[in-house]
Amino acid sequence: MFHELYQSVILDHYRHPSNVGRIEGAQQVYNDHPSCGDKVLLSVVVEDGIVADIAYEGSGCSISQASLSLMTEAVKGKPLTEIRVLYDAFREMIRGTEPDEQVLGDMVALSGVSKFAARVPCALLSWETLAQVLPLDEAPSAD
Amino acid sequence: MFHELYQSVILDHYRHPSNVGRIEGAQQVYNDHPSCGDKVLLSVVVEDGIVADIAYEGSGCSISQASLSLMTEAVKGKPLTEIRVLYDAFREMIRGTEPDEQVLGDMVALSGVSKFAARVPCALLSWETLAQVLPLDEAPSAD
Amino acid sequence: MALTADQVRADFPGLARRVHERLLVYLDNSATSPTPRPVRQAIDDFYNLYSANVHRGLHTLSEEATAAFEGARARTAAFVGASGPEAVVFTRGSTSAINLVARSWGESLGPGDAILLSVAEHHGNLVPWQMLAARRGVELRFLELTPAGTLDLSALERLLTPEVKLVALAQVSNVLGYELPVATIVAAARAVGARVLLDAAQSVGHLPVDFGALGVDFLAFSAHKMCGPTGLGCLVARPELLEAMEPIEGGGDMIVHVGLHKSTWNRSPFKFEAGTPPIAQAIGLAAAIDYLEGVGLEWIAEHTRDLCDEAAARLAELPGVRVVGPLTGRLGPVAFTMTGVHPHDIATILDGEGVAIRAGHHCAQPLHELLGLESTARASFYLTNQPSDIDALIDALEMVRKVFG
Amino acid sequence: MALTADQVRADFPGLARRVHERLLVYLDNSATSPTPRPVRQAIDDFYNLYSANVHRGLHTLSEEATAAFEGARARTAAFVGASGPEAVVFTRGSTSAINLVARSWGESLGPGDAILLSVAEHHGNLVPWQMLAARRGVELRFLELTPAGTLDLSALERLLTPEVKLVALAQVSNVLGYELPVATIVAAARAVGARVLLDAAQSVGHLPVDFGALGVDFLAFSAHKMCGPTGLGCLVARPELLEAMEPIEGGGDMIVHVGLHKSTWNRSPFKFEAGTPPIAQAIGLAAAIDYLEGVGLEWIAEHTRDLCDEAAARLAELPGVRVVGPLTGRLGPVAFTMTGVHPHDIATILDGEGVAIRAGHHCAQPLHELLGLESTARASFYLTNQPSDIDALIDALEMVRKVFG
Ligand SMILES: Cc1ncc(COP(=O)(O)O)c(C=O)c1O
Ligand SMILES: Cc1ncc(COP(=O)(O)O)c(C=O)c1O
Repeated sequence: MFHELYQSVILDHYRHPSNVGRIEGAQQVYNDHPSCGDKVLLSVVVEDGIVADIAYEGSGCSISQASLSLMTEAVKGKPLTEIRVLYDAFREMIRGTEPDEQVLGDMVALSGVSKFAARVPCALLSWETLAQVLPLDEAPSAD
Repeated sequence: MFHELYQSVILDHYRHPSNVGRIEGAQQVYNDHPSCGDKVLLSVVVEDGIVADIAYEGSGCSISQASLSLMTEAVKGKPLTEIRVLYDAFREMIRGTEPDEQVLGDMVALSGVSKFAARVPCALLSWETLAQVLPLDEAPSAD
Repeated sequence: MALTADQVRADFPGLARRVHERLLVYLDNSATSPTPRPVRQAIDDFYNLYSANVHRGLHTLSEEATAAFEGARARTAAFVGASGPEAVVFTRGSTSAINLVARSWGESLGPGDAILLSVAEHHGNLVPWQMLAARRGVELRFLELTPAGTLDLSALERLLTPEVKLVALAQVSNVLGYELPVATIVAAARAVGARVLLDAAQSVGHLPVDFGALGVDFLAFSAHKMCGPTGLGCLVARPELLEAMEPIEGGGDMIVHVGLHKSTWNRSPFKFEAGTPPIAQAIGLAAAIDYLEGVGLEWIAEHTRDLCDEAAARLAELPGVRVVGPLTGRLGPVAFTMTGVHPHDIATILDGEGVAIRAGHHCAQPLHELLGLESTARASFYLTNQPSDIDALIDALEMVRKVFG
Repeated sequence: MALTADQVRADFPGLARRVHERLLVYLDNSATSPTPRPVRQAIDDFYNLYSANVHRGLHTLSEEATAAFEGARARTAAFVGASGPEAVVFTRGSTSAINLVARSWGESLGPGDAILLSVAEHHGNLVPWQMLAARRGVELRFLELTPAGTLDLSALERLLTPEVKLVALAQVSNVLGYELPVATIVAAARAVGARVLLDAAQSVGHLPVDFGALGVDFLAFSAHKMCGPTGLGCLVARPELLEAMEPIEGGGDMIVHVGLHKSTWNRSPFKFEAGTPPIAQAIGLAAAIDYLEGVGLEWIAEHTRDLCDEAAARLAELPGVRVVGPLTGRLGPVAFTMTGVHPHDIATILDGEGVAIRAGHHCAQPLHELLGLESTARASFYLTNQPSDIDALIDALEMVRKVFG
């Protein structure tokens, strides 16, 4: 069954999410979208500029939850510099730019969201929360 | 110069009003229409059920002032029972009923007001004020 | 003359539009109703032919506007069985009307006083009282729900002590859809001397409502939920209560005399309507009332109840679907959930099929938390709906099940 | 491209109507402006095609309504040079916008603080401050008039002491028609740390207004005075001031989380917009802004100023007629009196000739008392007026003279 928004990748991640849980001793941040009730508690372990471990506990719609699952898969083990590229590419895609599957991988399944204005915040919740832990919005430092 | 509302009788009374003044020792009542600024201080002397004397100090538009002049002329020297008849007839006329000149005399000059909803209160100010002094709204008592 | 939904729908040409290449099936009436042609025409005539300010105007356009505006007030008063136009205050909406009571009448309350609400109230009939409680130290009490999802009135006697100065309840719940037994509430409130405010946002224009006969003290409703325009609501109140209340906003029209330092207030309802009022909107409301009376309030209520009964029954039969609130006796909204599918996903997929429903907490967060739900899906029915809309809803939900497996 | 009033008038077909068998000459624009076709169309399209509630809606109609409504906010922000949509709060009107500042921001003031107004303020920019003064013990101070009928700024230094926390003035007086030298006021206010509120009811949509460039803190205006719908106004404010202000009304949309007893507030501007907002009205305002920009704000201001100059000059030449306020430099309203004829009588006779003017105190009672006048007659001009309207006014006034001898 094909649906512009509900790609099977999204439904798979919604039904069988990756990286669910809470990491003791990790940096943790809570975020929610009160108007729709989506919630997340994100745990992130950064070692030597690399996201060594990441997990989340969340509740909400398929889009927000699949996005959390996909995002955590995508950033786990990656250095900050690469994550910044993903972050920018993801936001570009959600804004409606044709996505680069080479860069975004499975996350392109979320590209349909750009046509559903009301669901855009759902798709962004994951990355928005990550940006509260990692300095994704800052220009990369010189070193 | 003919105008549906501004009959010459009205303009005459506006320019040369009757019964202007204040009667010391008389019953006095102040009334106004704040939204348009019409004001009146009415003095009434009742003796043996007859309006023995009446006068007013007022300011406002031609309709309100002419109506005061006409009303005071009409009720002066009249018994309360007759004034009630005038009062009812005047209000009927202002509501749009064809007036009876036999009853209302010069006051029929104000009949045009019924077609100018915004000016109806101006025409009624005089009688409304008189009704605050005399029991015009009550059913006549049996005696 | 048995009216059909088809005949009614002819007055709403916009409803025949398409959405995602599907015929629109509008099932979000509890949020905002569609607007029939005569209402649009009345609004447009004002803007085109006699766009003028009201009161104190001595020219023809202003007199026409004043007559239409004040006529709309009288029309509204008659429609809801108020004593007269002096009982009708025009506000921005139901929410604003309730806030007006809370901020003006409510200021007479203080510590030791209580207000009785229910856990199912719309935020518009809850947050104003929370703000009053915070300001004046008033206690808030709450009626709870029966397992069937209506108000549990068995607690009424316990909760409705003489401390309670006001009972404020929705006449029709915008989630659970139940109709409040107003007579029972009013009798109980009277017994302890409490005032009654009816949040009639979902009831006026949906069933016959008679302020006088109900015996309540305040009634609040919104024009946009009863085929009228946005930007307008009404507070209907006993005139003696309005007279005793202080105005909240100052400005033109609400005054008698203005000095540089002190002013005196006009009589109500004008005292509560500072500034240029919502003229076109009031005129649109009067046209909506004419329209609804033309269709017939009894017909509308019956028609809506029938659709809700059928929708609830058919929804309850779908695997994994749970109707939230009673299965019968609903007037308008039918809320539901579907196992394994978030209500937002239901709404998005339904939209793809042309079926417009709402998903969320419907401005009733406490109710949803109490039910252990983050949100629900809600299909809501009104005079333009027809049985085939329920078919479309059920078909689309089967599509949801296919997508989500 | 030199636009003519004729071309503009084609967009207002209703103005071509007759009144008492005469062609209508509408000279009551300061009270409410006429509404051009594109604004009527935008409003009607909403009601017909996407009559739906905004925010949180997941279906197409609601998304369209939300996009149009929030788009209107952004359009409004851009039009008045605000920092962005977050600076624009939709209210019922100018009066409501000013009351919001008085009731929220104003609560931080107390004894020892002062507010500087002028004797020429509209009740909508006076009574809210009187109510605040009564609540909080704040002092009200007043700028007076020069003999020419503009604000006497020579007293500014004396009145504008550090006690003054707010200067609240009309940008264009609705009686005297003068334009406030905003830059002078803002500089003086800044020097003592006072905030500036501009009552722009008669200026936004009448001349180019740039909130940011003017450097004021609050700006209030009404849609119905700028070719837009009734029932809508705007408070434009510095976002940091809005963020610090407490909401006045509680309900849906203004909250983040609602519990039974406690709730948390949404960010501004939503914090100040409890309940369903004036959706169709905001959409109508955006259409009005598009329309006015299409005509050109510079053209409108120039056109209006020219008409006022000519009208004032010709009125002043009539025997017994006195123009109230300056003879030149007016933008919109031209107030006057006529010896021996009450302004209400002038207005009634003019109406008989098809000429719509206003008579009364124009919601500026203190000004009229100060001038020793109970009321004035007021002809007010805007984009649809043309020089022949002044001829009609003058002819009709000659008729008044004939009637009253
Ligand atoms: C200068 C001024 N301020 C405030 C107002 C009040 O506007 P509204 O009645 O639309 O609230 C007006 C309208 O007459 C005005 O002219
Ligand atoms: C029961 C109830 N009360 C109050 C309201 C608030 O109405 P408005 O948003 O028009 O002010 C609503 C609207 O959703 C409602 O359903």
